[in-house]
Amino acid sequence: MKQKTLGALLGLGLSLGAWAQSPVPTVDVGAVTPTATAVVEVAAAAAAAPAVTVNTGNTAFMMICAALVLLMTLPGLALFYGGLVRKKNILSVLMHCLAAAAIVSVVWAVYGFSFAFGEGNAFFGNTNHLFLANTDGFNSLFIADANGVPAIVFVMFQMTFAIITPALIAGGFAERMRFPAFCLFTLLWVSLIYCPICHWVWGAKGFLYHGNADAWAKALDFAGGTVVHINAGIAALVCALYLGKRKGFPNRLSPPHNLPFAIIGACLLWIGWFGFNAGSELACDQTAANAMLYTQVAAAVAALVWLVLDGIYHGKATALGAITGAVAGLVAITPACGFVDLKGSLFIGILGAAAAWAFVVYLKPKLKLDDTLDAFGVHGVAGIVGALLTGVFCVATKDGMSHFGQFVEQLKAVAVTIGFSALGTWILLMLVNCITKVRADEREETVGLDVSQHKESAYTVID
Amino acid sequence: MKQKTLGALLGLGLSLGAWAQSPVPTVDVGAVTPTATAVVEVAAAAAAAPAVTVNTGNTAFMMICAALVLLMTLPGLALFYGGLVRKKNILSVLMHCLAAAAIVSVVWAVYGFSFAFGEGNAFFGNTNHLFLANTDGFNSLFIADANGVPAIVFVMFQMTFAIITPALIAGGFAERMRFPAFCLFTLLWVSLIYCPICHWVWGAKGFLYHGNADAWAKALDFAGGTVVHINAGIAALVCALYLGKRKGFPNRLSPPHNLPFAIIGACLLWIGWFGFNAGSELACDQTAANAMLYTQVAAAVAALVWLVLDGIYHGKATALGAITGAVAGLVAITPACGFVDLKGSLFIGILGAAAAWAFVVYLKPKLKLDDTLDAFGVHGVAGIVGALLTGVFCVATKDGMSHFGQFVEQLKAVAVTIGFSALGTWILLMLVNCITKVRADEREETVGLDVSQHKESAYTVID
Amino acid sequence: MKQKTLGALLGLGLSLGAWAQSPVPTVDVGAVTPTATAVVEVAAAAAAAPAVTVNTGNTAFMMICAALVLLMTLPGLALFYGGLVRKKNILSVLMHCLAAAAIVSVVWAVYGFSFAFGEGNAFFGNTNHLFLANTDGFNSLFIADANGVPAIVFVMFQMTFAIITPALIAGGFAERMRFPAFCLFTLLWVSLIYCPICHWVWGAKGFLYHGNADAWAKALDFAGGTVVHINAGIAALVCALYLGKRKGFPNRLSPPHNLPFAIIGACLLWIGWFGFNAGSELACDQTAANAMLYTQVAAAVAALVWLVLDGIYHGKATALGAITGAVAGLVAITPACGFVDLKGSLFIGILGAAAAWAFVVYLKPKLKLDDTLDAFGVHGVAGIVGALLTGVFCVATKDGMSHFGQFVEQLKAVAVTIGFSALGTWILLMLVNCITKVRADEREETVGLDVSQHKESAYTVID
Amino acid sequence: MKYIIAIIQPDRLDEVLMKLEEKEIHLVTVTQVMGHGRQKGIAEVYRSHKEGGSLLRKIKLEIGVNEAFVQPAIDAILGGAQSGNIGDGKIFVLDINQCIRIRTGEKGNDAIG
Amino acid sequence: MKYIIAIIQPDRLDEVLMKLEEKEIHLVTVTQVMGHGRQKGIAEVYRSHKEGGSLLRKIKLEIGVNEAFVQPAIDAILGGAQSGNIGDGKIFVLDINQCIRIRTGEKGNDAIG
Amino acid sequence: MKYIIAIIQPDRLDEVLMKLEEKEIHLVTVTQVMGHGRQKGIAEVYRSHKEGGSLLRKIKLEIGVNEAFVQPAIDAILGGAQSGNIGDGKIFVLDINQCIRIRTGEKGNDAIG
Ligand SMILES: Nc1ncnc2c1ncn2[C@@H]1O[C@H](COP(=O)(O)OP(=O)(O)O)[C@@H](O)[C@H]1O
Ligand SMILES: Nc1ncnc2c1ncn2[C@@H]1O[C@H](COP(=O)(O)OP(=O)(O)O)[C@@H](O)[C@H]1O
Ligand SMILES: Nc1ncnc2c1ncn2[C@@H]1O[C@H](COP(=O)(O)OP(=O)(O)O)[C@@H](O)[C@H]1O
Repeated sequence: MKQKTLGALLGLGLSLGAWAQSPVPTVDVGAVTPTATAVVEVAAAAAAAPAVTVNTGNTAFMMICAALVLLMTLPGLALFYGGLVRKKNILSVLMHCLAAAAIVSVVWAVYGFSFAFGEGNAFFGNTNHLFLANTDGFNSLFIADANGVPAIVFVMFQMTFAIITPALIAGGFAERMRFPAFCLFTLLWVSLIYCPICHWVWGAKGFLYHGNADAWAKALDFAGGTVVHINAGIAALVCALYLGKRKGFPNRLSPPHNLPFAIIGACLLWIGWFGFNAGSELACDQTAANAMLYTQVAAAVAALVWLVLDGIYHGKATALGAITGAVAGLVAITPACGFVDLKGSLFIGILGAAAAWAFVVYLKPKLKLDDTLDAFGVHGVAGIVGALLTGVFCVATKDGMSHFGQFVEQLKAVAVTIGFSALGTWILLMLVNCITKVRADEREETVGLDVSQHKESAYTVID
Repeated sequence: MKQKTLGALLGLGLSLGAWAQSPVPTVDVGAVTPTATAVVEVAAAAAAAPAVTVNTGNTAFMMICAALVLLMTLPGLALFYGGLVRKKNILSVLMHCLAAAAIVSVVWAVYGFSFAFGEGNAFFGNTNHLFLANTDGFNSLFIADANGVPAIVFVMFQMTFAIITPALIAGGFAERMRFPAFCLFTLLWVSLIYCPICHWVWGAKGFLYHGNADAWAKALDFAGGTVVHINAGIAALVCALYLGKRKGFPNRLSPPHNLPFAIIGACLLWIGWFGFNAGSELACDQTAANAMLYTQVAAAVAALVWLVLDGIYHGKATALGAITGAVAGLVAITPACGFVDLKGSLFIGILGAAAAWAFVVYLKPKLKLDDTLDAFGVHGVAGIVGALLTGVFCVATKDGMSHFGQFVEQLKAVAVTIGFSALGTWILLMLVNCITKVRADEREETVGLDVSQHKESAYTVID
Repeated sequence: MKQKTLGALLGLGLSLGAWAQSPVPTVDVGAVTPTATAVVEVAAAAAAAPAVTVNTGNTAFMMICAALVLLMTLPGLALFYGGLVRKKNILSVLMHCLAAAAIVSVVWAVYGFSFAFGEGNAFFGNTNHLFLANTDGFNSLFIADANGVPAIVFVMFQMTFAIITPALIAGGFAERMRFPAFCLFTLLWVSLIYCPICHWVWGAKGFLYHGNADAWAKALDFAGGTVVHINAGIAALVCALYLGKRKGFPNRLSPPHNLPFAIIGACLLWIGWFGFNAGSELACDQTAANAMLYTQVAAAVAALVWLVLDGIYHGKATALGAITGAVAGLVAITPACGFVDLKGSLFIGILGAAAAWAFVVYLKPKLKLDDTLDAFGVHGVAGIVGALLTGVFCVATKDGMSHFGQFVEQLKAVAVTIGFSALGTWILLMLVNCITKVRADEREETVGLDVSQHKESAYTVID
Repeated sequence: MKYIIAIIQPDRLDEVLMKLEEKEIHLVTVTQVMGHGRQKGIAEVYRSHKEGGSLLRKIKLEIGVNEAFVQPAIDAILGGAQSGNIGDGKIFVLDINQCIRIRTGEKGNDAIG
Repeated sequence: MKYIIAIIQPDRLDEVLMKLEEKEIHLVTVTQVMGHGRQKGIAEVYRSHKEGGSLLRKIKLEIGVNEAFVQPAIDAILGGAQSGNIGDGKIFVLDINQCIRIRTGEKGNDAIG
Repeated sequence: MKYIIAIIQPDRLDEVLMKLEEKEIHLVTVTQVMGHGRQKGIAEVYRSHKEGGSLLRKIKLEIGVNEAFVQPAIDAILGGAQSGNIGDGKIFVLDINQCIRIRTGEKGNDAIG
């Protein structure tokens, strides 16, 4: 009898151990009662084990992923944007990324993380983690915990998301926003727009978090389609509208001053995106692996779609089109990469790129909208398409609801994000404008923001 | 008695477990015979363990390595090549890398992987993995399996190899190939040349795979000397010959338009190569570690060799020489890095660079060969040298055959690769040329491929 | 009785196992004498286990970190420096990084590692590891060992540190040193200055190594504040003084020829620094995670400090200021990142940047010192501030000495490093100058080092 | 025949070219130049190093025209480039004593247009 | 003394310089310029934004010569740059009334060569 | 009015501009050019490909001045640019027959300065 139980117990311990890769203790149950105490102690220890041990594989993976996501902003996005503006404005664009990284990093450590991921309630985080209090060792609040990843790694990983989001918005107001206004805007925006939305979608009690049993909308957002891309895309659109057109738009625009820079940037975005998407699994497992492959496939097929559409519409496949398509595909697959299969990733890549192309190349000129670097056209449009299609192509819907039901959940989350981001951004811009002028004056814009905002020129003419 | 065997069994289980980092079960051997069954069960479980568990360390390593290899192409190789051409052609070169990445990624997921790694026979893969069928979880077909690395990670890792190979060929036809022809050529070449050779050299039943007991040639190719570098180098040579010289060659050539770009590209190739070489171990172990160090040493010594030869021949050590030498060294060590020791890596680096230098700097001008970016001179020549020397410097030959015997095996694999790649590439070029003109006409070449093929200019002149 | 010991033994084994993540064997001590032998065998195996097993997570982490640190030099530092010089000198600066990487890699493998990390005595290493002898598998000499990281990975990781240090010095003599002299200087400097200091601070028996019970100064230097940054900064200062001012200094200086390059470089330095600082833990654990986060926070706050000071002093926040500040913060946190908490990292970042700013922007012009790229101003000054503040903000002092006591230990290490580096560098420069002229002559300097030293131009003017 | 050299502000180029087209003046050569003038630029700073900012980006236009087109060309340039601010630039008119169209070898007044 | 200004196609530069050397004309100043002319370039596109492509890369040569060398210079330029296609460019000849060699301070005809 | 064109070594620019300022000549247009001259550059090599190095970086100055300022301008240029080495460059003086200040439309001698 006893022996049987023993066998079972061992089998269990074994698989458990295997799963968490933590040492499996076993006890001599042959030697009966007297050791009862010892047994208990040990058993307890065993149970606790997964929680108290660092899983070096998962942790290494997450730390590298965090570095990759930071690479997306510095210098990925900086170059992707910087190469597309005029010579006289590239530094101002690079500064948008540098300053965003600097400001948000400090904000995040001081209170941002606490506001976003503090347990709090359905709408707000709390102040339990100000100055990263209660983030030593492991904290079951953050899923990473179960994977043997220290809470501080989760803080770092999420920080890189908080950095890239405001940086993305810069695409909407590039070449005409004053730097002091930018800094203030970024500070306020990340605190009052990003943190809340992040809490809603990923916070344990967030009302849009699918992991939260009593969420209002159980939306699937694997790596930040709503939190990052739709949010930033909408904010960029609002900024573009609030700031108005650049001088000479649309008749006297200049072409990108350095397309190779934009292409280098796009490539680094692509590479870094693996950290963004696969890393969002918060562990190095089958799902993370799938997410990486599907990310690659969606980016690739999206690039092809844009090339074909350019070929048909412009007569030639353009390099700028290739990278714009790839980015659109990456944006579209972001919320889906952990929930879909190969088929899904192909369709999402195709449709995301097609939608973005239709808006950017076809519709935008008619709208006379000066979204300088198409932050909305790419991140907003492809982001929305991706978020919605996640509901259509996800392999398993939440709580086995119908795909239509899931689609509706997605829709709810997207709508809330759009509404809040749009309204909030507009209010913040008005607020900032009361404190310091947001729009560069004509002379500043004419001589270029590099000289007028930073007293520097990117390149020498005479050497 | 029993006790003894038992002790042994434990010792075994222990080491086994240690080796695969899987938990080690132990059983109460105090309670004798009756539990015999239990013992068996558990032992079985123990044996099975490695196969069903993700080894997070190995998996994290392989996923990052895949990202590093993609970094080699985007933007590494793109910049290495792009910086060396004329201002008016850089975008076309960058597009070769971008389009190759996009096309091959989709091909690989749809059928390429299946053709290359499907068990099949000595010559071809099969269709078992179309659309990545049978790649969920683990698949003992792919060695990665034994290391606790999901099959899908292997698919992703190999995809990045399939991407860079056609991109490398671009060095041979840069500045004069029409883009539509390039796309078609890449599609056909990766399907009909790369996949087969990949299957021969790395497929479980490939006739050049040293791991295949009844292979025709037991050639050692750790990370792709034949599959990637010789293959691409030869194809580039054929393309250069088929397309003919550029207008104005050799008298009216322009110098590299942006050497710093080429140097950035070379540096990223160097960094990414660690993923390429160490990652080819498909696990993060002693061999992977050695491969990384030997890769570094070979690249370094090769760079020094080129600098010295340039110094002697040109009177100065050139920056372009430094990076060309480093790449030659990286190419040469690729097939060897997992099989040799420090001494071997030093010699292979030296000889690989010396051979490439002799061809590129000394021989090529005499041949009046217009291999635009020396894809053959560097990847072909150093690749062949490295592949052959692997037989000479490998620490352990296959099945303990003599080093001469191993050298012959290497020779056979190299010969087959050269023959197939050369013939196949020529045929494909003719085929493509029937469908769409391969060579840009004089006007397209004069105004530059950027404008004529993509309707874009890389840089603005007036800002 | 027995049972009690058993419980203890199990508890111990458990924690031990958890700590080293190696499988924990347990033996039936209930079943008495007969199996004694078996027990012994196994126990032995168990004890050995941690040493003989590769911890894939830690190893993967360390290998990627090594790649990241190499990325700091190639192309990070190369671009950071290269973008700041004149068009006619950029290749010479890039070559400083490329040649340093090539030369040091070979030196390190052949004898450098042995001199630096061979056990030896308090002052020198030994020759036990020439050609990497005795670095197969694991070697308890190198801490990495205990983390299941093969010794060869430690060799590779440390190699990347030895590469970047001489490359950093280039900032002091850029735009005016002859290339042959540079190569010889680098060879001698890394052998005779870097290796000894490295041995003192990190060698098991080094007289500045806090891990060495009978060290003369138990200085805390987590990731190389003294070994790398103070050392390189001082050497750069000496080089600047020895070589004298550039032609036209200070009145006819040119602005940076390509600030975007400098910014790309700074971003890659930032990313790579995670490998530098977190990797210095030699394992992927809580400390490594903290080091990464504190590195990020210090860099960010330092960038903000520089922006604010520039804003006050120059009237505008400059892009060059942002990246210079970030690098200063990264330098300052380097020795501290594994010993301090969030508060400490914030203060160190702020003070490090403030000190560097005061020297570079305010003091330097008064000194008429031509430290071309502020290698001393940034790495020297911020390095010293960081090393000293480590004693002030470290959470736990060495052997629980007072923070003042620790501060004194830090001071001693800093003083020794400064003295040895300054004296040694000066002597080497004089030595080198006897063999080959160190300073470029006026014509070489006027036409630019690219053409005069390397017979190349970085860019084409007419295309 | 006259050779008109005009230095203008970079952001006025499109305007001027448009105006010239209106006057049927299609042939212009454009060069990026730096101007040292009365207009003082914004001083630049690079760490401790200050740049005078005395050289500003300008555009130089060169137009070879027959007498009849001299005034129209000047009017077009003034029309497109005049902002009334310091830095607007200058127009210089020089004599040409021969002009050849490379394509055809034509000479003189027929060649210039 | 005459000042010859020639605008040519970029890919003709080497040819023209060679031809000038043959005529013993060694001293030339070369500038990268953009040409607005009869020749229409390929329109470029950047996402939704279309560029006229009305400015094309050209090379400008400036050569100061003595009367005796004017015709040889013109012949050399025509010889090297003429392709018969639109876009070949122009040659302008202006008068110089003084020339000084900076190195020596020499003046006039001796200084120009 | 005269149009002074000077080709000088790049590293002499600041010197020349300073000297011109001393002579109260504030208005100058600067262009980056390549010079093909007697001075032979260092031949460059790119792998197997050798570059003649026959084109060297130079700076071109253009200065429109009234007669009274011609000699001062020449002196200033010689003073700042003369090193006595091959490659120092040249000064050319051409006639201007009209000058207009775009900002104000002023003409002639008042416009030039
Ligand atoms: N006499 C001149 N010679 C050469 N270039 C001139 C001359 N006058 C003006 N320029 C060019 O025109 C630009 C504008 O000159 P500026 O003095 O600012 O214009 P304004 O005449 O409106 O005061 C100058 O930077 C210079 O490049
Ligand atoms: N009258 C002119 N003034 C200034 N530049 C001219 C003139 N005529 C031609 N050019 C230059 O020569 C280039 C070629 O002109 P284009 O009209 O194409 O040549 P073609 O005379 O063969 O028709 C133009 O782009 C322009 O830069
Ligand atoms: N006659 C000329 N026409 C055009 N450019 C000239 C002429 N003479 C000199 N230059 C320019 O001046 C530069 C210096 O010429 P070089 O012959 O080296 O000077 P030097 O007169 O001192 O021998 C040349 O590279 C060229 O750009």
